[in-house]
Amino acid sequence: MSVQTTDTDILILGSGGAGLLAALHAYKSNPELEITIAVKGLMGKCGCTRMVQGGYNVALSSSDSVERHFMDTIAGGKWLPNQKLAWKLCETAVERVRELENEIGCFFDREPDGTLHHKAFAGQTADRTVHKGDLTGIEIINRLMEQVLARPIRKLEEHRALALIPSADGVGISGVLLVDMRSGAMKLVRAKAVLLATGAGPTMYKYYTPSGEKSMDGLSMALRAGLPLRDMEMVQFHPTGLLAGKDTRMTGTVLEEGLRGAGGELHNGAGERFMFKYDDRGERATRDIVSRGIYAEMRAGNTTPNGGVHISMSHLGPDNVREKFKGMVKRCADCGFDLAAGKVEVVPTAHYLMGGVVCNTDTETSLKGLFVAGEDAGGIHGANRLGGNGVANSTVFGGVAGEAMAGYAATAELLEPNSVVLEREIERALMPFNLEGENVNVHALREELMDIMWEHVGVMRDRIGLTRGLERVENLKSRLLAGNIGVENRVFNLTWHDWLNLYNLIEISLVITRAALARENSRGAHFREDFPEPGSLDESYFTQVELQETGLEVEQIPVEFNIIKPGESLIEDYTETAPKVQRRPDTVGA
Amino acid sequence: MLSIRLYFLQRLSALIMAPLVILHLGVMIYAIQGGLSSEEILGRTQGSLFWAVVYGLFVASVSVHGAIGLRSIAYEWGRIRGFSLSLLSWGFCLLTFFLGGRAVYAVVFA
Amino acid sequence: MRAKPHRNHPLWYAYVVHRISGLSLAAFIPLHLYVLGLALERRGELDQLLVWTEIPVVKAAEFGLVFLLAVHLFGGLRLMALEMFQWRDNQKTFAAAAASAAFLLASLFLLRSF
Amino acid sequence: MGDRSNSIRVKVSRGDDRGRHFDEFDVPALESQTVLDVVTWIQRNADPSLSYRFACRVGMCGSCAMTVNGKPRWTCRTHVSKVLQGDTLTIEPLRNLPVVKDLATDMSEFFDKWTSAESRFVPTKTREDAIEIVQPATKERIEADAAIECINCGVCYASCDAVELNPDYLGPAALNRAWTLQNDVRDGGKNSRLRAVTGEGGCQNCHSQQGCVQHCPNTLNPTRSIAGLKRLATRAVFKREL
Ligand SMILES: Cc1cc2nc3c(=O)[nH]c(=O)nc-3n(C[C@H](O)[C@H](O)[C@H](O)COP(=O)(O)OP(=O)(O)OC[C@H]3O[C@@H](n4cnc5c(N)ncnc54)[C@H](O)[C@@H]3O)c2cc1C
Ligand code: HEM
Ligand code: SF4
Ligand code: F3S
Ligand code: FES
Repeated sequence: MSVQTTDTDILILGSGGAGLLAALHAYKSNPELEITIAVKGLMGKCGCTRMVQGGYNVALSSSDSVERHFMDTIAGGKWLPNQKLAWKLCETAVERVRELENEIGCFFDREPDGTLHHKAFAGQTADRTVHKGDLTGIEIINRLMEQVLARPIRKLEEHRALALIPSADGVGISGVLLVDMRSGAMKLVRAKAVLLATGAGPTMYKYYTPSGEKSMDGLSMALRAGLPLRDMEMVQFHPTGLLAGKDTRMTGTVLEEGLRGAGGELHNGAGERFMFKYDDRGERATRDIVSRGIYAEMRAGNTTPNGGVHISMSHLGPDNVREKFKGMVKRCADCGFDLAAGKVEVVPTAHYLMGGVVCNTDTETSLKGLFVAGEDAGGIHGANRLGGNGVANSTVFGGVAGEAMAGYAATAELLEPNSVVLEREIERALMPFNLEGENVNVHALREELMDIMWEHVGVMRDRIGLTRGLERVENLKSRLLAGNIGVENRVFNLTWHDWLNLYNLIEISLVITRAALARENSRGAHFREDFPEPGSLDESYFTQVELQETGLEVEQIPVEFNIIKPGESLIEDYTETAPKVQRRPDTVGA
Repeated sequence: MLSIRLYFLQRLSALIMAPLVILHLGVMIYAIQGGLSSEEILGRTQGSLFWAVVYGLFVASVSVHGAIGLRSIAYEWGRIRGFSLSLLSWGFCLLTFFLGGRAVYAVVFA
Repeated sequence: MRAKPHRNHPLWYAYVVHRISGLSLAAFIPLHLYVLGLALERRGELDQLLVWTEIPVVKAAEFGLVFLLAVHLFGGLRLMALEMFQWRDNQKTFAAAAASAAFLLASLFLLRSF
Repeated sequence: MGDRSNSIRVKVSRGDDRGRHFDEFDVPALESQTVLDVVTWIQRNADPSLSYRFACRVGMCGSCAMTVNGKPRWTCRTHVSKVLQGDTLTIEPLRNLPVVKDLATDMSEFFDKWTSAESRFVPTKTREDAIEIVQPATKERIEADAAIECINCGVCYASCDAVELNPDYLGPAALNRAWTLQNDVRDGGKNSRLRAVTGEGGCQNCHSQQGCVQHCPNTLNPTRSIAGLKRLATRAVFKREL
């Protein structure tokens, strides 16, 4: 198999917040270096950073501090975060937001007096979420994209990364195997430093919020390259995803959290308002609790026609709702739903993966020359991510990675690729054309995976279900490999990419399931019905999964409390559960 | 195809023409009653500095304005580019200016 | 005539009307000036031409020309107002008003000419 | 659409700029169904070789724009019932851009023009500085905000005759973005940007057709922004700065 080979100094995979900031920082650190961004879609127009609605957490308001942001992040993460990473996140976010405003041009919303507006976000003890209306992500990513387009940075759009190729001697990374999706040609881009910033994305669930092209590619590539993944059982569900049947891509997309904050009610199939059965705060309880409440109703069969529950806003006055939630009402209306006056079916939806590749505070991984940032990186959020910490994470560590890579690439050499791995990966990528057997229906298998993960590895878990899930996913994998896709032309062949997506999703689903089986307690996003207690905080551990000769190996590694220990606090009077902040209902975001 | 200066000139000439055209149309509506004759037209205009200025300004503006307008249309609808495009607009401009100048001379001074 | 769907909205028609009227005026005005210029040498010929203006078909054509001039004038003023002043959201109303005013003016011209 | 029949006739444009034709499909009609879902259904169930582009699926990324029954639209947020004519749907790639394959266009020139309009922020401060005080009620901020939420979907670009007929014309989206920057009190690139947007393909090439306003899915108003640029340009010509 022939591959076209090109060389570059720094290769960045993905153009979300992490990828674009990395490019800008690398360029600023050393404009002499050749920087290449390869991305699965169009530059800046794919991935989840664009989809950020709520906003960006940063300790800039007078009532806030980096210490407080840090405490909230640790408490929210149920003591599992890597504290050094969490600290770096909170500390650097301050500089990063100033950079985004002052240098990149993001124009965040202001208070009437002209200072930045900070809104309240669930689970936080200060108002710290900076935003641009409820389309913060569009503002951030468009401004970043403009800056990147204006610089001599090489773009490989609609180039999908297929595999990380280690060097022949195994000491570091030599480059990345990519496919040019428009022509179907295989390309090897050799690079001194490579950034993995493909944004994970738990799209193997029946309902999911992330951008449709994301499919855990980065984590799957990292796994195959032998890198350890941590906290993989931690999948965050958002309680109110739109439910409109399995045949529409709208299903799973987020209805913003503010709807519940403003007094939106959740009703089950019988029209009963059920959330008070599960929590005193009713619909205003935290994401995980509301998700579990809804899930419990669904499992009990108290469902609406499509199998979810209803969110109802009309009692607040349709005109009032229309005015307050203009964007949401319009979005629903475009798709045929009346949010203001009617009821809309909702369901918990997979939103964010806390787990990811193990890295240090300079974004270095265990493979020399490979860096990781954004949702692909693990350890920053522990068991739960605070709303607003996602985009902070990708932009903060993207920038850090850019500088680190520029430093590294200045002295590093290009390495010879391991040709065995290269051949194997090319062969793997071409399997959907070459496998013998009946045509496989990739989509039917994807739906089956989504059902399995939702049923067995979803909002609530137990040993029996997880074990069953594991078997079923493994079985699914063998069926995926039992035939080809029946399309030969490789040019812009979405079905081929659906196959590759599914392959990666299956691999990571297995990892998630294994990690979930290994954690026999309930923390944050991970809830085990057979082990509902959180376990001793002092003996907190995180899970780490690695692919070895023998298959997936799961380890439990004690969390290092190198900044604070459970029971301690960096600030006075800190209560772990957020006090009931008096917040204006319209300022609670997604 | 259209430089910002040409754009500016087109708007400027339009602004100059607007009141002139309104005036002209007004007079025409008033004068047309019972048909037009050269006597009538010339009676009004002959030797009048006012009409000389009105028509003079109009002629100057319309030759510029029309030339720029044709330039856009020729470029976009006629796919005419480069030298031919300039030739066309200059041609229109000079021709109109010449014919207009002659007409003003005829109706005012001759 | 129906435009392609993406063009089928009032302001696109306003644009085409402005363009066609401008184009027609650009064709007619030099001719018009030429005729007036005849007054210089051959007064008689001008009168002969002016006699033409009594024929109904020619009157209708004149109506057309006045309409073109008026519609281009008002449309042009609309465009320049749009470009120069604070934005107003009722653009379609303005375009309709410009067209109606032009039609009125031209009709007045036609009525007076009988 | 009370009595919609239970299937839709869909004509889909296939091929690229070297040759295009229509393929026809019968797609089951569903209650919740966007145009993107129709395209997806075809790729999943009828013809796995169909190419198209999407990402966010909720109107944020602007990847999914296509021509639907002749009009440019974001397909992920266009409910079929809104565009159905009889029981047919004709789906083509976005106009005014080269076609990569089937329904996917090459948007490079759209973004190249964005860049050549200098539609990017030029800093006057650094990350070391405090964040600029900008009162939300000021005229400039209101003006900038009005045009800022563009998702660069290219729908306006596809609807504009000036774009179609004038290869240099920067187009509504790039100019709309430039206008937000001319109103951004923090920006330091205004002079140079004004030159960029009044160059060969500049704002003066817009004939205020307003197809862009008509079709922008985010209800933005590029005509208004372009008019603002023309105003700035006119002033600059007056002052002999241009
Ligand atoms: C609907 C929604 C709302 C959210 N709201 C908030 C919020 O309010 N606040 C907050 O803090 N966080 C929020 N998040 C989370 C946040 O958006 C993400 O955590 C963050 O943006 C991730 O950034 P990233 O750069 O790591 O990944 P992304 O922005 O997802 O970018 C990943 C990039 O990698 C590319 N890619 C993927 N696979 C490949 C491959 N194989 N080859 C090449 N390129 C590839 C993708 O196309 C994309 O360009 C939200 C997420 C969603 C989905
Ligand atoms: C009476 C006052 C007039 C006004 C206010 C006026 C106004 C305008 C304006 C604003 C435009 C620019 C349109 C655009 O760029 O989209 C224009 C274009 C044009 N005008 Fe006029 N105009 C007037 C008279 C005339 C006359 C007398 C002629 C005849 C030569 C003329 C011919 C044109 C042409 C050919 C165009 C180009 C049309 C296009 O590009 O679509 N105009 N006019
Ligand atoms: S202005 Fe509107 S139509 Fe044009 S690219 Fe932006 S969002 Fe799309
Ligand atoms: S459609 Fe085109 S002509 Fe101008 S008003 Fe919009 S850019
Ligand atoms: S898929 Fe993102 S706008 Fe339609």
